Amino acid sequence: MYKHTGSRGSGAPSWVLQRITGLLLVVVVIGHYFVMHANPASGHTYAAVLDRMHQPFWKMFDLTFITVGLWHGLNGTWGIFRDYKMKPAVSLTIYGIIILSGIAFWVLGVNTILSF
Amino acid sequence: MITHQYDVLIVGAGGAGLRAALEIPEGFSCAVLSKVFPTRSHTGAAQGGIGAALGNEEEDSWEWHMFDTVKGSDYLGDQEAIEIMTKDASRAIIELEHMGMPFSRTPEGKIAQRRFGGHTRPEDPSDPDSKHIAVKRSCYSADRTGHVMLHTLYENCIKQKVHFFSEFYVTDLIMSGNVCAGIVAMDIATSEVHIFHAKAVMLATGGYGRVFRITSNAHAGTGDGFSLVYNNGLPLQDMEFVQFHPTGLWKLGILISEAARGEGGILLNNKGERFMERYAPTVKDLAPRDMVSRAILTEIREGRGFKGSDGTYYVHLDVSHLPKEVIDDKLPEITGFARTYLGVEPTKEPIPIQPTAHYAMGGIPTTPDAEVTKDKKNTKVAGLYAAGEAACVSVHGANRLGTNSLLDLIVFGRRGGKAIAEFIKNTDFAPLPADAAERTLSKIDKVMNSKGSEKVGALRTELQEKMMEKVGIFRNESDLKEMTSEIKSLRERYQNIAIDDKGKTFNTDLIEAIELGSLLDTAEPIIYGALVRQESRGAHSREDFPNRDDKNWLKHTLIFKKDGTPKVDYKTVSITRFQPKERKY
Amino acid sequence: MKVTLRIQRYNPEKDSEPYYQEFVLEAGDEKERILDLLHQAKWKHDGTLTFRRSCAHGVCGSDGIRINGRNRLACSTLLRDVNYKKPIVIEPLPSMPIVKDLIVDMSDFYKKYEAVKPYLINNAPPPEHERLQSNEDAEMLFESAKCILCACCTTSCPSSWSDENYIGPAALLKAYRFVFDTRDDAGDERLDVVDTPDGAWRCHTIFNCVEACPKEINITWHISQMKKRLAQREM
Amino acid sequence: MAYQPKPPEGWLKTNLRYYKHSGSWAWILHRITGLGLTAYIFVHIYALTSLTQGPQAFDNEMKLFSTPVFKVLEWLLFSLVLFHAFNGVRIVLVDWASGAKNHKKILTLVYGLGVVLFIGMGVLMFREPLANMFASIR
Ligand SMILES: Cc1cc2nc3c(=O)[nH]c(=O)nc-3n(C[C@H](O)[C@H](O)[C@H](O)COP(=O)(O)OP(=O)(O)OC[C@H]3O[C@@H](n4cnc5c(N)ncnc54)[C@H](O)[C@@H]3O)c2cc1C
Ligand code: HEM
Ligand code: SF4
Ligand code: F3S
Ligand code: FES
Repeated sequence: MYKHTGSRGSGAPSWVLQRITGLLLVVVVIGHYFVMHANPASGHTYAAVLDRMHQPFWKMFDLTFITVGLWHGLNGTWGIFRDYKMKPAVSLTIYGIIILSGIAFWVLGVNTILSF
Repeated sequence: MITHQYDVLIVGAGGAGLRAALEIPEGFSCAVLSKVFPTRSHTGAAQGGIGAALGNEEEDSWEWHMFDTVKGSDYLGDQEAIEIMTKDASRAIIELEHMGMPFSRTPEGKIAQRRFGGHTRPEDPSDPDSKHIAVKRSCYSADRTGHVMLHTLYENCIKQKVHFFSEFYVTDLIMSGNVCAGIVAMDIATSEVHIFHAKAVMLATGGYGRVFRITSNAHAGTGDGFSLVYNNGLPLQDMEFVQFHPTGLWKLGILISEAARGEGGILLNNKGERFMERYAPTVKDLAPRDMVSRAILTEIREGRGFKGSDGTYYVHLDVSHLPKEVIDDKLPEITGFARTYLGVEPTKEPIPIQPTAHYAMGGIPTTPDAEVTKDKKNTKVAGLYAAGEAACVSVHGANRLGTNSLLDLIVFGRRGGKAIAEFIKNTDFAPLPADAAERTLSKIDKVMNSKGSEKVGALRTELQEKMMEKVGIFRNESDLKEMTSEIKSLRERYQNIAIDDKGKTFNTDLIEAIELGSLLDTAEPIIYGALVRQESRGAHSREDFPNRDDKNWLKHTLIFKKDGTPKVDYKTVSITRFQPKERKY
Repeated sequence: MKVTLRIQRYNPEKDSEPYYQEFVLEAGDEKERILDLLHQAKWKHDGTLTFRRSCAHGVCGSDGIRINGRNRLACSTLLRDVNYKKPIVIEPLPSMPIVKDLIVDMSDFYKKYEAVKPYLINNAPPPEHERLQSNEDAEMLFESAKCILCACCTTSCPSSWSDENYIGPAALLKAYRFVFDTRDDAGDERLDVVDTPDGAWRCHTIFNCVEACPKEINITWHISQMKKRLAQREM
Repeated sequence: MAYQPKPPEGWLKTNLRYYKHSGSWAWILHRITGLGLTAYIFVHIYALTSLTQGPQAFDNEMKLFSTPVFKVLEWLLFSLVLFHAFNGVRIVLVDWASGAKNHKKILTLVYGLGVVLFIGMGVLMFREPLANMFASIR
């Protein structure tokens, strides 16, 4: 039975951000791919990676990737879960897992990048 | 059995019913019953437009509109009512606009208008007797005027919180002496019979197109309202006047609106001639519908039609010479029909068309306030109202002009609503007879338990085909006489009908059986009216009496059922401003 | 020409589960409507076959059903639009409660329609004449005003399959119809209704609705205009 | 009520049985690739923590990732990225521009561009083995 749920629980900000982060990611992810994987040596050897890790530009680049990528991916995932009707408890748990894992992996990644 | 009580009951959620419902003031209970969900009513099929002398595009006046309507009606329309309608038209359209109806617009942002069959103005406005030429009087919304009007009215009903009983089939009127005390209806979803007790009942049940084989009407257009009245001993007026619209899609009857000709489309025979030039030299293809339909049939009879794959005939409606923008912007829907159903590309080739049963000029006799009357002295039936195509006010007389029906709905729907609002203030509920639902219950019972051999579908097809053949565009005495005995035998066979579905849930088999009863009830007065009227007037064309006969026949017919057989009476026509003249275009 | 309809049947008074029944029917040519064939099945073979219909030419919206897996109107789908060499599968609209055979309970659909306040709200006293509106502004509404409430769109939308509370494309289209009407004053009030996770934001531009709409309305475009309006309002 | 409405079919069953056109496929693929990429980002972040454990640990790990199997997987992963990225742009165009009026054309573009870049990347990634192969043929 249809029930009108909530009023103006605006989804606008997350919807706009999902799109902006997506557009950012086009540059970031495809750029990342070309730099890291097009040439095996530049992505797969410690020296080459370390060299880039010391440059502020690439530091920023990687930080952006991690932050924006995680946010976009997890917000997208949460969006998927929201599509399926669940009991509030279940949906709260999933929301919790998403947020916690997001923070945990963000810290992990930032720690890696900033340790150089 | 469930009994409800409402101050007002409106049967039918088409344009007329919904417009009336909007007039019931707060504080009074009102319910609208409809056998289909309200927006599925057939008003939604109207395409071309709604007439009013707004004068947004060309100089116009309600008096010219009135003249056209009177002339179009072949002088059988009641001029008092026609005056009311055409005078009120502009206000009514503007009211629709204020309700939110999305109209097409002129460059200045006013409601756009276009030409339509039979709507004219004097070429020289200072001289009303000068030659009449086509005028832009039809207000429209592309070619979906009825659709947006129906939706706008329904939307306003939601806004006003009107109560709907959707998919309820009304089976009977409850008469308490000369007073209507309510109705009996069946909830289609459960087959349960409900009694609705009311102070006032309005019938706005639409037309009966499905009496004929080729029709532009919906499957739901089975004339239930006519049958309700007829079976309660009340008269039906001018039933012989059946409008055949000239341009139905060949074989299917789906309507190609007059708007196609209003925008410049022309009719062609198999010689490529624009034959309407011969039948109506001034307005040509925009002559009134009865004339164009007869012209098409005459062309076909004289061998100038096209023969189709199944042996039936058609002529061509050509819009291919019109600019593509006109076709796309102003006629998208109807050209779409040609594409979808016949596989014809109207921008390139002509559309095969044939006349199609379209509109009931006759119906339940009412006053201009939609009060149902029961005899030639216009004695009112207290508490009973009718409006829309089911009613006969009569503004359309012997032939309706395009765009005048939608206008009829909103003008007389509103007036009826207002009259009801006044009536219920000082009226109490009439007592409910104990056996109110008896007839309905026994009818349902009989159909459900019958072991007869007749099938609904077959019997209906037989009726439709015979009506088409013998009571169609051209009629004559021998055909009609034959039809009177034919209808008797069809009625007898109907008593022997049986259905497959014995369930209670959404039993459309049962509904169709009851609807067939309505079709038979409606066909009878059509046939009798056509038989008694020994003249040709408007849509009624007798081969044996080819001329109009004002001396004997400038009067309405009233047909009653008495002791099971139809009886005829007559009523005078109100003539106020325009004396009958020969009808030439 | 013989064609076979494979029709999903369900009678709540007898059956616990829907099942399929095949009808072998006689079709004149490939311009025959599916509705004509359903009628043939009902009138000549089995009177208990139940479906809604009225206008028979795609203007009333009664006969939305699923034909060979997609939502369409029985009266606007001709034989030549489907592969009639194989049995044509006829089912009720998906994800709706089945009342009987091809008839579904539409009350939820109508409730969603009513939820968006589908009527013009303008509290200013009306002028004596029509409210002026440019033809361009009027035409902005025409496509959305074509809707016949057949529910083909909403019941084809994957978002509505997984969440019955999703207001659905038809209601969103109706909201557009009034939000973008220059004569309407209730923009905010109505936008609030669709500005929820169950409202416009649940549309993932899947286009099933557009694909299904028999009136060829580009519903997704209309929803996108509304999303933009909602986003602008929020920023 | 005399009838018992049947509850709706499960959403998954309905999804599987409903007719699919290019737009529905795009949505399904976008979902799957989105989830896939999200999962991959987690793996990726975790894998790269080895960087902090010094060259030994990292190079050890990279040995695994440099095997032909993983390189091909890496390449295939790129197809997910390409589809999701370009289709993402398509969604943005649909929502923000009037892309809804041309969504099918844009989708063709998405696939076209994706295939071109995918092959391009393949050539870049495998240019050495490819060169060797061509050399041996010649
Ligand atoms: C294809 C077509 C095009 C047309 N174009 C135009 C045009 O351009 N301009 C114009 O002016 N006119 C036009 N007309 C004529 C006009 O549309 C109709 O005459 C008019 O809409 C009838 O409206 P109504 O309200 O009387 O009835 P309808 O709209 O037919 O509604 C009848 C209502 O009664 C209900 N009902 C019937 N029987 C029962 C029952 N037993 N129990 C319960 N409910 C019942 C139905 O459910 C329905 O709600 C056109 C007609 C057709 C068919
Ligand atoms: C490369 C450029 C990218 C663009 C342009 C992009 C764009 C988008 C857009 C617009 C959406 C919203 C879809 C919707 O609301 O229906 C989306 C959803 C999603 N994205 Fe991305 N994205 C990109 C990269 C990524 C990456 C790298 C990941 C993984 C980390 C990712 C994971 C997701 C997920 C899980 C969803 C949810 C899918 C859904 O709702 O069906 N995206 N993306
Ligand atoms: S938008 Fe199209 S598919 Fe949806 S209800 Fe309206 S007409 Fe039917
Ligand atoms: S199918 Fe559904 S997700 Fe949006 S584009 Fe149509 S409403
Ligand atoms: S019967 Fe009216 S839309 Fe099909």
